[in-house]
Order: sequence, then C-alpha cells, then structure tokens
Amino acid sequence: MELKATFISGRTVDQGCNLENKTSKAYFDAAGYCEMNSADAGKIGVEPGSNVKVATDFGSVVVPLKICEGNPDGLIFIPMGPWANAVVDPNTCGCGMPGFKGIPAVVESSSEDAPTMPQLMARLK
Amino acid sequence: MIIKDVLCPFCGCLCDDLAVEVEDNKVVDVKHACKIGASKIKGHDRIKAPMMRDDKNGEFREVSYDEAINESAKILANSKRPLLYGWASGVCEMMKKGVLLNEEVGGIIDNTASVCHGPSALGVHEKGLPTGTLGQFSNRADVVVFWGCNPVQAHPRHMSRYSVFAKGFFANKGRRSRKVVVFDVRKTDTANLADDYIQVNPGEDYMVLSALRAIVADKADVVPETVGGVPKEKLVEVAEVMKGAKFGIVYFGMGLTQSRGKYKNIDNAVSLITELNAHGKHSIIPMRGHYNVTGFGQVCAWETGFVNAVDMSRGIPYYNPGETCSNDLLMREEIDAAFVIAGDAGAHFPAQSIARMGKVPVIQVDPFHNPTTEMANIVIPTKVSGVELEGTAYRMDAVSLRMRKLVDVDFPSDEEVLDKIIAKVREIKGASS
Amino acid sequence: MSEMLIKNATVYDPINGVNGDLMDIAVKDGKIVDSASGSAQVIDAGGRLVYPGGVDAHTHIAGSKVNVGRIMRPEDSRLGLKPKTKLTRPYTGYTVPNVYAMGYRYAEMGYTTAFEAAIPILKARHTHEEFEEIPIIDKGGLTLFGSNWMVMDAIRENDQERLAAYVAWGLLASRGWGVKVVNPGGGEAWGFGKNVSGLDDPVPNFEVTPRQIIRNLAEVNEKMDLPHSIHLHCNNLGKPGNYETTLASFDICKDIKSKRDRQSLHVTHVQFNAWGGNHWGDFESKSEPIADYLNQNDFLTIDMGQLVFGSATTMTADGPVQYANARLLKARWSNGDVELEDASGVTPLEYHPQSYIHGIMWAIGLELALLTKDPWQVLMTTDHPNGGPYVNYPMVMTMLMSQKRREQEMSKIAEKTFDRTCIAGIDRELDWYDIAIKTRAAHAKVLGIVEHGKGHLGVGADADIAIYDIKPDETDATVEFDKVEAAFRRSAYTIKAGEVVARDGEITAVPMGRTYWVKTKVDNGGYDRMMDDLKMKFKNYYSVNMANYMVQDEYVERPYVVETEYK
Amino acid sequence: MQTITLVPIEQFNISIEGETISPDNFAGKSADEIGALVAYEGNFPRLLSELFDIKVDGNADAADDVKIEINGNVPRVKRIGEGMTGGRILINGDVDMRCGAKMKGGIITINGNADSWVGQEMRGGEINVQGNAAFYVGAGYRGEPCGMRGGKITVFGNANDFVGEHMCGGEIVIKGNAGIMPGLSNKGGKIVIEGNTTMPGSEMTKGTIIVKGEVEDMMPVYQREGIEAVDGVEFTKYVGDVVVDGKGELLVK
Repeated sequence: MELKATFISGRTVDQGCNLENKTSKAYFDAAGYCEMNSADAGKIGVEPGSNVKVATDFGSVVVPLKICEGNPDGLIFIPMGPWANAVVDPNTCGCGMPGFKGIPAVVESSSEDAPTMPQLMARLK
Repeated sequence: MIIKDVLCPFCGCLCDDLAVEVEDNKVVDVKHACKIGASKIKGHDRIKAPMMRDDKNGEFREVSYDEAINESAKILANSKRPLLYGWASGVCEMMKKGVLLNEEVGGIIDNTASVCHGPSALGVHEKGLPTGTLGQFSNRADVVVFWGCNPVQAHPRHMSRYSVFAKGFFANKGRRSRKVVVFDVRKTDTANLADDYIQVNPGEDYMVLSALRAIVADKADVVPETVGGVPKEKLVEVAEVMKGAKFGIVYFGMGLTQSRGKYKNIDNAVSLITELNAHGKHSIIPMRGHYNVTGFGQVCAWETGFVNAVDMSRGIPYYNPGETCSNDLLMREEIDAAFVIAGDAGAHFPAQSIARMGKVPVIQVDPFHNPTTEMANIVIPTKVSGVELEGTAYRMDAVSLRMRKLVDVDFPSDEEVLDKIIAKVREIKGASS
Repeated sequence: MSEMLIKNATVYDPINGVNGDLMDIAVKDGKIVDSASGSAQVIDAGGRLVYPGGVDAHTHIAGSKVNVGRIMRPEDSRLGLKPKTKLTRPYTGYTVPNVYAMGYRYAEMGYTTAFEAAIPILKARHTHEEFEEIPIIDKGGLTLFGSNWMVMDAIRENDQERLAAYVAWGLLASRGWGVKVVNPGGGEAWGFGKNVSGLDDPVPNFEVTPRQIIRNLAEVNEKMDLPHSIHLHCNNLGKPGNYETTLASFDICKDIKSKRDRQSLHVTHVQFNAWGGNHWGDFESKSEPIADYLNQNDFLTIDMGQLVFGSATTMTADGPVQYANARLLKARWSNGDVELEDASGVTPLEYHPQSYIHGIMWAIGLELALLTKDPWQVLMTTDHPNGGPYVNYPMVMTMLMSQKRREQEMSKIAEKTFDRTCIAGIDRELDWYDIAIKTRAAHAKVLGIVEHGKGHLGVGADADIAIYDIKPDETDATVEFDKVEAAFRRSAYTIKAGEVVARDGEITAVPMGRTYWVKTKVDNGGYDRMMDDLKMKFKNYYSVNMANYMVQDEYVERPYVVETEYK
Repeated sequence: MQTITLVPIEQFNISIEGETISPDNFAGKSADEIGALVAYEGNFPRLLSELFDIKVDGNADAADDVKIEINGNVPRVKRIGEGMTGGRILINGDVDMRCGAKMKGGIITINGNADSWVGQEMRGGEINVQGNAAFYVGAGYRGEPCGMRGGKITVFGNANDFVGEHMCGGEIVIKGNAGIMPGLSNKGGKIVIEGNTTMPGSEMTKGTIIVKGEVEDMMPVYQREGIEAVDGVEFTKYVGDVVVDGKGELLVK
C-alpha cells in the first residue's frame, strides 16, 4: 500500500541538541525518522519503529516511522537534516530557497535499512 | 567557578542569563539553559587537528594549520567563482573578515539564512518590517500569534522569556495576560499550548493572509466561505481578536519562508501587520535559528549594502537571491570551490545541491565533524564561539550582545584562520598581478 | 609624526575670526602649530579656499536604523557603486551608503567629523560596531533619553538627582556624547500605537508631560556641565501647524543659562517643524515666526534639515510620524520599538519638485537659514538621509550663496509653492565666511568640541583641513555656483589629523578616526536611588541582563573621553 | 546595416556576464574590436574573442542598424542586450538570466529558452521567447517599485513564477502556462496568459490580467463584476485586489 502525502521538514529539540554531534547514533535517532498520524500509518500497514520509504520527484529515503497525531491526514514530517534532504525539492523558485516544505510524496512500507549519515553522504560523492 | 550572565550560543533567543560552572577549564554544569543550549555548551567530540585529502572518498591525513590554510588560500585565490557559505555560528568579528575575504577572492558570500529566513529579507525589501525588541513584546503583548513556527521545539525558552509566559510591565499576569493563536499546517506542541489553533492547508498561507487583510479592512464580503482550508467565520473571529489587541505580535518561522510563495508570504504578513496598526499596536518578527544568523545580515548590510548572497566577482557587491544564493549557484553547477564555515551545508542543503558541491574542492572550517566534513577536502578546526571565544552576536530582534568566553582551548579562532587565509590570498594574487 | 606646511591659503576660520586672509598653516603631529621646520611636506594652496575640516552635528550614519534602511532598500545599495581598490573597500548606496562609502564620501567633500544623532542605549553596541568600520572621520553620537522609563519615572517623582545619575549612566552605557530628545514622550505612547499631541499632553501610564521631560533634561544637562546642550527633535514633527509646538518648545528653555559658551537648547531639523496650516490642503511655511524668534533669542540654535529633491530614506526615533508617513505615501515601513527606551521608524520616499508639499518643505529649510540673521544660529544639515543624503551638501551650500542658483531650482518647483513660502522674495546671499560657519565652525561650537580641537584652525586645533579648488578672490559664488559646487564636492585636499586622506575627491589614505564620548561624575544621593530603580527594571522588564547591557571597551577602540562633573 | 554573428566556442558552467553584447556597443565596431571587449566569467575577465567566433558583415553608425545573431546555446551568458536602445538580437538557442534587462528599444528574439528575469526593468522594445521562460519575466529588481514599464514580451512556451512582478506598464503574453502569482502588484501593465496559472493578480492596483486557461487558487480578495467579452470570448471579470483598494481587472474564463 502506498500513501500519497505532503511532505514537510522542520526543527525539533533533539535534532537541535545533536547539531554538533552529527556522527552519532543520537543524531540519527533525532533526525532520521518520518512522522505521520496513526490513521495514515494504518493505511500503509506500518508499525512505529518499522521502516518506510519516502519518495518524491527528487529522491527517496528509508527511515523509521513515528506517530504524531498532530499531523493532519496526508501530512508527513521528517526533521531537517540529511534524511529530509534526500527528498526535498532543490529548485529555488527564483528566490534562493529550495523547497523544504509542501512537497508531494509517496510513502510505503520498506524492508530496507535506514542509511546512516555517512552512508547518505557517500551516495552524493 | 560559576560564570554568570552567560550568553547561549545556540538559537536566536540568545538567552543571556545562563550560569555555567567551570572546573579545571572544563564546563561541568549549565544552569538556566534549555536542553539544546546546555548540550551545546557542555560540548561534543571535536575535530582534533586540521586534515586534508585529495580524493573525497579517500582517508583524511592530519596536517599543520599552515599547510591547511595555505592550501585553502591557493584554492580560493585560483577560483573563478568560489562560494563562501555558512557564517551563522560565529561572532560578528569573524563575519567582517569573511566579507573581506570574499572581496579579495571575488566570490559569493552567503549565510545560512539562504535556507532559512532569506525569504524574510526579500519580504522586507517589499514592505519593510514593523518590529521591536523582544522586551517590548514581553512587556506589552496581549495577543501573540505564532505562524509557521514551533518554539517549543526550536526555541525552547522563547515562550518563558519573551512571548507567552513572560511577565511584563503591562502584561503583568504572564500567560493570563495574553491570547495565544497558532497558525500551522499541523498541530504542533506549540499549537497545543495555544488558545486557538488554525490549521492551514500546506502552501496556502498566502491566501489566508490576504483574506485576513480584506477582513481587517472591512471587505469581508469578497472573501469566499473557505480560504486555505480555514472557514471564513474562523478567519473573521481571528481577525477580530487581532484587531482588538492593544499590542499584537506575530512570530513567524519557516512555515512561511519555505512553503509555496516563500518571501511573498512574509510580504503579505508584513502588510497585514502594517494595516493592523491602524487599530492597535502590532509588530512582527522572524524566529531566527542560529544564535548569530541575524548578526551576519547586520554585518553584511553595513559592509556591502546587502543582507546576504553578495557576489563580489566584479569588485562591486551584487545581490539577487534566485541568482546569487548558494542553492541557485550549486544547482547551476556554477561554483568551482566551496568554503564552508560556521554552518553545515552538508546537513541542510538538498541532496542534489550537496552532490554538486561534492564535485569541487570543499574547505571546511568548523569545530565539529558533520555531513560537510564528509564532502570536504580540507578541514580546519577552530574554537567554539561563545564558549571558547568572546565576541558579538545579534539576537533575533537585532539587539547585539557580547558573548562570553568560558574556557580556554588551543584551537585558533575563525577570525585568526580567516586573517591568515586573507594574507595568503593577497600574497598569491599580488604575485600573479 | 610628520610635519606639513600649507602655503598661500585663503583661510576662513570663523572661530578665530580669520576672514579670507592669505596665510600659511603649519601642522605637526596631527595638530595645528605656529610654524613648521624645513623638512615639512609643503602643499601650495596657491590662494585657494581653505576651511577647517567639515563638521556635521546632525546626521544618521550608523546603527540599527541605518542598517534597517540598508536591509530594506537593496535598490538603494545598487546606486553609487565604486569598486574596491588596493586602498579602499567598495562603495555602495546613495541614501544609505555602506560604512566605507559613509566615511570616504565625507572625506571627499572635506568633512572630517560627523555625529550620529540618535543612539538607543540598548542598541548602542551596534552603533559603535559601525563607527569602528567607518573610515577616516571622527565620530560621536547622541543618546536618546526622551521616552526612557528611567527618565520619566525620575521626573514624575521630582528626583532630578536621580535623573542626572541616570543620564550619566546612560551616556556611559552607550558611550554617547550628548542628550538627544526625540518627540518627548511620544516614543513611549507609540508603544501602544498612540502619540502625544503636544507639550502638555501627559505620556500614557507615566503621567509626565513632554514639557516636563524637555525642561528637566535641559536643567540636568547644564548641571552635568555637558559639552553639548540637549538636542531636541520637537513633538508633532511632520504635522501641518506644528510651528506653534516648536515655538512653545523653544520657550521651555528660554531661562536656562549655560555656563559654557554655547546655546542651552539645540533644536534639530527645524524644516520639518516649521509648518503652518491645518492640513495638507492649506499647508504653508512658517519659517518667519521661527526666524523671528531666533533673531530675538540667543540661547537657541537650530539646524536646517534641508530637503533635497530625489530619493531619501527617512529614519527617526519618532515612531508615530513614520507610520503616518508610510500610510500616507503607501511606502515600505519598518518600525523599531526599543523596550523601555524609545521607538523608531524607517520609510523610503521620493521628494518631487512638482509636489507643492515637497516644494514648500524645500523652501522652509532655506528660509530658516536666510531669515535668521546670525549665521551661528542655524547649521546647514539635510538631516541625512531624511531630507536627502549628505553628498548634496555642496549643492545646498550654493543655494545659500546664490539667489540665482535658488531661482534656477525654483523654476522646477510647483507654482503653488510660492504662494505659501517667502523664499522667492529673499535676496540674501551668504559669503565664504558664513558658509564656513554653517558647515563647520558653528557645528563644532554647538556640539561643544571647539575646545577639543574641532571646527577651527587655531594653534592646538586638530589638523583637520579642507582645501578647495577655488579662489575666493576670483570667484563670484552668486553667479559661478556650478564651479563652487564642483569644488565643494571634491576637495583638492582633505587633511585629517595632519594626513592627506583625499586628493581631488579621491581617497589617498584611510586612517581610522576617534569616537567622542562623555563621562560625567554624579556624586550625589541620586546615584543609589537610580541604581535601585535600574536594577528593578532590569530584573522585571528588560529582556537582557544588566551585566550584558553596557557597551564594553572593546567596541570603542579609539575613544576620546571628556570628563565632567555634576554640580 | 551591420550584422554580427557570434558562435559560442565552448559551453561554460560559470556564467559569463555579457552586458557588452548589445547593438549599442557593437555598432560600427570591427570583429577585432568586438573581440577585444571584456566579459567576466565569474571574477575572471575574458575577451569576447575567446568565447565566440565573431563575424561582422557591413557597417552601421547606430544601434538601429545592427543585427546580432548568436548561433548556438548561450545558457550561461547573462545580460545580453542590457539597456539596448535599438537594433536586433537573434539568439538561436537558450539564453541565461537578465536578457534584455533595462532594454529601451529594438527586438530580441530567443529561439530557445530564457532563464529568469528576461526583460527585467524593460522600458521599451520587444522580446520574443520561442521556448520557455523561467522566473520573473518582465519583473524588477529587489526593492524597486517598478518592474517593466514599457515594451512587449511574448513567451511562446511556459513561464514560471512571478511573471510581471511590480509591472508599471507594457505588455506580457504567455502562450503556455504561467507559474504562481503572475501580475503581482501590477500597477498598470497588461498580462495575457493563454494557458493555466495560479494565484494571479495579488495586490494589483491597476492594469489588466487575462487568463484564458484555468486558474488554480483564485485569490480570495477579488470582487466579481459580471461578464466581459474579449475578442468575442466571454470572461468573468474580477476587480481588485481589494486589500490595496485595487482597480485592476482580472479576466478569467
């Protein structure tokens, strides 16, 4: 099952705490996940902690799922950081700012492992 | 030893009331700070020495500061279009040197606002910014609006020090003195603390702002029944709350700057606030991220006339986001060298941009190993400003304060590294001209 | 240090009564001396015009408001561009230049000193950060006290000793030179979007009147023996009919005597406060009653705030007037309230000669300068960049010197202007000596920096000297105004502290100037009472801690400190 | 009549600032003289002769009699035709940003795509883009009250966001679709979009915007004022933007 969703990224306390600690497991835990509400999670049959693959026109990334009931239906959130960056829109729309929010995405269950930060970066070299 | 009145080198709140206990030149305790600030001041694993490698997939080898600096200068001096990015996690003194280095190498200097509140500056070019200092808001505000920002997560002490719970001269009952309204696309922790939460469809803030302007101007009759997913009656109700404020303040974040319309959202929000001033007093302020990202805009403006994204390739400053911001240039594969300092492009740029940065020599000046390090050829570790170094920083409301030094370390400061690179660049350029 | 001898100079040095004498000027170690040795660098002025370095007593060159203007106006920063050289940094901007252009352009016109006219204490660190980057010229700043809670509370409680202690502390905290009062009480009222309507309209929640604020600060200013008088931006600025408030504001200080050889009240940019009529429809000049007052009273000085057609960026601590301007003109508006202290606003605008409102404003500035008999009483300013940028000073100088030049300008201006002004009927033409007064000598005297070596060329003065490529004997400024303007725009030599910093309008050296500030000892019971109040306000109302508030020494690398004592 | 033909020798990553390439600058110059003009590649000065094969036929005294033909893609040459007062530029390929900026007269034809800010602050003349245009067609510079003041820009393909921002006069025709917010704060220009667009006409005070395709996300601040026919086709007429007391006309199918 696939979920058609709108993707946004943003800050969190834990992501902030680990901004200078980005090689750590703590940073992965803080920034490498995808949040949606439980109804959406139900639609794709994924339990919290299991991995989902988030894909947009600009790339895809596998991260563990978290539940956040504050998200309306169809809205998914990944904290700002390398995992979110794999799926954001790099086009700057004539004003310098890439698209970090409001990007159409497709989410589905994934059996792949979530990449670590160095693995993600290695893909880009 | 306890050092009092310490400034926090994390977010744009620039809290200046921390008490830090230092023993044997080590921070052992941090009081009054939020979780993030305390974590930052206590410190993390450092890059221990300068490092270089020729192949980005290869291993780093430790080198001397002189070697790393000279090699960096050589790369920059011989580049046709170097990008000098970052600058937010440092003090103003080093930013001035950054602007000078950019003049010397004829490059582009761009700070992290580029992927944060850059659009806010573009909004200010359109409409200005009716604002004030944070104490003005804590003393007076009876209506507080958070639009597309989530201080509970991003600015943890903002609500208690300045916006929601803070007691002020006129707002002397703290939280009970104010009505708090949150506009967001999802019910955040901040929204959970609000009196009213208005859920806007992603990318439709601009239309909601226009509708509010029409309602405030008594032209509600043209507004359709639903705008941006919000029922008109709800918008009328909120407009009345805002209009009725003695002092209203709107704090906004990347929910506006990064969503559809980008700077136009800020432009429209500023107009709403300007028009509301015909009724009560109203202000608006961006929730800036890094503790001194505001400082870079200030320094860059007084040095070059422009707030950010300054292209010095022609010997005179040129500024045009959409053309001269980091991601504009990276996506066009225009740059031939990257100098990343006091900001982590690797962690906060889209993957495609980083991949393109990966194709050119990357010099990183930073105390910490981060995703930019993964893409770097040269890494130069420096002091942590505000912990190991004194200097100036501008709070999100452009009040400047002097950061304190808490401990001594042997690393050079960013400013010292920049000074040496500038000297070397001049030497190279002087020899060739 | 080196010596210099300027030979064959036609010198105008009003402070020392020198009126066009052909003489030599000797310089040693940055100061004017009696004579120079044979090894001195010789500059032959060849009979050309020599003035003391220009002094600007009221300009907005640094700090948060100026930077707000820069940030708001990228389109302004693409004007006036000049690429970097080995010596100079790039120039940008017309109304809001970058820090480098700010210093270079003053120096290119023969100016060597400029005082920033509005520093909120909380934002003083920023002002000094910019001062430290403005090359060449000497600087100082005036600190804002007119809507400050500490000030108003002390006045309401009739505690002038406490007020003095606070003013002294505020000058120290901001490293300021003098007491600036902007729309007294209005900044606080603007905290809730209101204003005060006149001198006797109490400030909401503080129950003191603008009259009390002006009177008390003026009295305290003299008791503190400050070099400068209070520097007042009157209430009701920007409103038709405001000249009555202006005249009444003058009267408040009429009986205050200064022990120093200067005014006891300086009222600034009076062009904006000499307005008649009840609304824009019957708007008219009221320069005549203002000039009459000046002609009958010598305790008072003013500056023009001359309007220059074209682009301007208005910036003032007068928050409410800027909102009114922005709404009227549908212009961009930035506001900058400063907690517990003051307000501010920045709005770009364009002055059009075909607008009779702007035409009348243009006329008022000149009328004030020309109708007031004593040239020492009216300083030439444009309230940079409110009336227009300071680079237009040379043009304003020619307008003061030549009726023909004024007529030329008047031919471009809306007809209606001349029914509401008297400029067309004024035939007074100022001479070289008057211009020296209005652009340097009187500025230095008004600021109280003559004794610190500014605004004159007497022995012991700073060797700040401007040589202009014009021979006064051979030049009729009333006719050859284009030549005069060109000469004033680009000095032949600008000498700062004995060093040639500009030649023929090009920068040749970039020394850094000093920053003037005043430290006053207030040794009375008021100090402790003030500190108790201040600590309470920091604890409860300021958003920064007291320990982090005061400008640290690091921000004033080249201070010139004058010490005084409260009596 | 003078015809100058430029053929790009190489493709660059770094943009060339090519403001020297204009009929006003080339008029009466020989191939050698044109080749000696400088264009900047980043911070690095290059001669036009290093960048282009240059051929000159005929001679001219003034811009009006000059035709510049660029045969090849120049997607990394900015500011071509900046400030030109007359003559013609024909670009047989794609072109970079700010083509025809501050143009006062003459004709630029782009047989390819134009990058952002084509016709920036244009005062007069004509620009035809046969392919697509990126952002800010006919818009202004940051902070300037006016973008395009006169002349005509026609884009035969699609245009991206912010078409005609701060337009004070002149006409823009987009034959395909336009991105978000065309005609933003229009103060007197005419914009015709034959395809679809999103949120047109915000803060429009004067002028006209005609959308012949679909409007996604109509601004909620327009007064509907009946039906108006243009060239025999009926449109719904809206007047606004009411938040700026606008009298602009927005015609939507």
